[in-house]
Amino acid sequence: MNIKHRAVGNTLELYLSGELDEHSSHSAREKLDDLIESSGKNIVVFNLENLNFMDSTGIGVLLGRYKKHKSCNMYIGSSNSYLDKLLKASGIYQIFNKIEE
Amino acid sequence: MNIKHRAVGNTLELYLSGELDEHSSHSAREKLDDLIESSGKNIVVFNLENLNFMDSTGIGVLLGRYKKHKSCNMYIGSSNSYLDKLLKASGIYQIFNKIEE
Amino acid sequence: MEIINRMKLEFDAISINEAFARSVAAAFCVTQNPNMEDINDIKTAVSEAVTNAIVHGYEKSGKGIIILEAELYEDRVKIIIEDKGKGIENIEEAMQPFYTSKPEDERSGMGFTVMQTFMTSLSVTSEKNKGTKIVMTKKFNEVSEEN
Amino acid sequence: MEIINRMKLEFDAISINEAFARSVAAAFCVTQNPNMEDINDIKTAVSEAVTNAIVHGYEKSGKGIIILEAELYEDRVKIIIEDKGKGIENIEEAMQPFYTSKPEDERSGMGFTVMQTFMTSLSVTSEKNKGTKIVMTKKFNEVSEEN
Ligand SMILES: Nc1ncnc2c1ncn2[C@@H]1O[C@H](COP(=O)(O)OP(=O)(O)O)[C@@H](O)[C@H]1O
Ligand SMILES: Nc1ncnc2c1ncn2[C@@H]1O[C@H](COP(=O)(O)OP(=O)(O)O)[C@@H](O)[C@H]1O
Repeated sequence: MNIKHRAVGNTLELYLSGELDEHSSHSAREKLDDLIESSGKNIVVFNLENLNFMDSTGIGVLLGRYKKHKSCNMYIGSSNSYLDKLLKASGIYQIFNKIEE
Repeated sequence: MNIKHRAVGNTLELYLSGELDEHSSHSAREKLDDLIESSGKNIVVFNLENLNFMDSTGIGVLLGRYKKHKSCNMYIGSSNSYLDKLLKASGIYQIFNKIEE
Repeated sequence: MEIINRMKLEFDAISINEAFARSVAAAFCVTQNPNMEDINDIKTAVSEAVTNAIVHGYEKSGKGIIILEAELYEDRVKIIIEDKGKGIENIEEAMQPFYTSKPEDERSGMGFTVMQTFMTSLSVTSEKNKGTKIVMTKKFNEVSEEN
Repeated sequence: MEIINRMKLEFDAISINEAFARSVAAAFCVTQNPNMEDINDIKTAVSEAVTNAIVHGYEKSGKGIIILEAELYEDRVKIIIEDKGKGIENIEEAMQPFYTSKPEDERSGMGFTVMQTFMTSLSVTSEKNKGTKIVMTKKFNEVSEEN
């Protein structure tokens, strides 16, 4: 799991790549929390387009960031056809907004 | 295993791609014999650059073509760094000529 | 229908094997030319079941063996994932969407729901302190109802 | 040194499993970041041993089980490939370069030579009508003597 980030205005953009499963979830949580806290932004956009693999543990990681950083609005910026299926099935769009193109 | 071919003068050029192991060796033998026989050429060049995998069964297939088509001169046209190791270890260059670039 | 191929894999219940197990499952099916969506579905479901064995069955002790068995048919694959861990007391409750016994670990409780959504069939058997067995099948190249 | 990971895979002695077995061996080692040459060497050696079990051990009957075991260490992998087939009567002779008991099948007789050349160590034990066991190790990222 790799995370790149970019701050624009009051938005923190996060770009996840690689595989997000239980094995990688521990370091992913830490890195994401660090980035969100140190940025001080209140809009966080998760770009998942280059994530090759994610399962329900990854959903837990995303929902966990939402619960931990209550002052932030969370968005799914980009996804891919494989993740779409998981994101829909997991009900995450009830909590995260989707940025439509 | 996939085989493309091209006839130039009295040379038959064979381009092998995919994986050549025991599983694919049976159809590879048949296709190669058909191409060599129907071409009527007496120089046969095996281009192995796009062969992703080969083991000693593949060496047996190459040596088998040599023994079967005695009137042909056989060459290794191209290879790749993985196959080079196998081709050298197998002693095939004692029988097939290598086309140096 | 006739079985084309069979395999049985045993491996340690450690988290690096989540990726290993899903690669093996994908490599096993490849001769039947499943489409990329099928492969992804199978990898995801295997990852869920193996993760559950590691996290819940063996409670992240790093000890214990997971067994992944598969049978390949012309048109589908059957996958069995088994652990000898602590077992599930109430399977019906466990299979509810969002139910998790480990909310403190930020688990989503969606593992069984994902297995059910991504695979053609799913069955769960479990006995307390004996272990858990997941049997899933996936039909290849099925036209989905949505599209 | 300490074992990082272990696996044991059983599969049918049919030729589609030559590719499956080498994929599994490669996927198992991937966490140690071996270079591409190491991965290719391991795949080739596994392919040789599995092919021998199918072609010689079970004489292409399509019946019989092959067992692939692996142990992963920080700096190397140990791979064991076993069949319960017809066994090798004269191991010394069998390991000679170009020796094959099946020249009519166009076998090159270079399987053991390739295993020896591509792996760091190789040992062969066999008993007539009991089966054959190949134990190989590969050190990762070794500087080869040639370069
Ligand atoms: N292999 C297993 N061994 C023991 N308990 C399990 C196992 N798999 C699932 N469970 C139980 O079922 C619950 C629901 O599982 P799941 O839907 O995958 O959600 P999650 O893994 O996010 O908790 C788990 O929280 C756990 O209590
Ligand atoms: N698993 C096995 N079971 C029985 N005999 C074997 C096995 N592996 C190798 N042999 C014997 O050893 C010989 C040499 O093997 P090898 O060097 O791989 O060459 P090849 O497979 O091309 O014959 C084989 O021809 C066969 O007689």
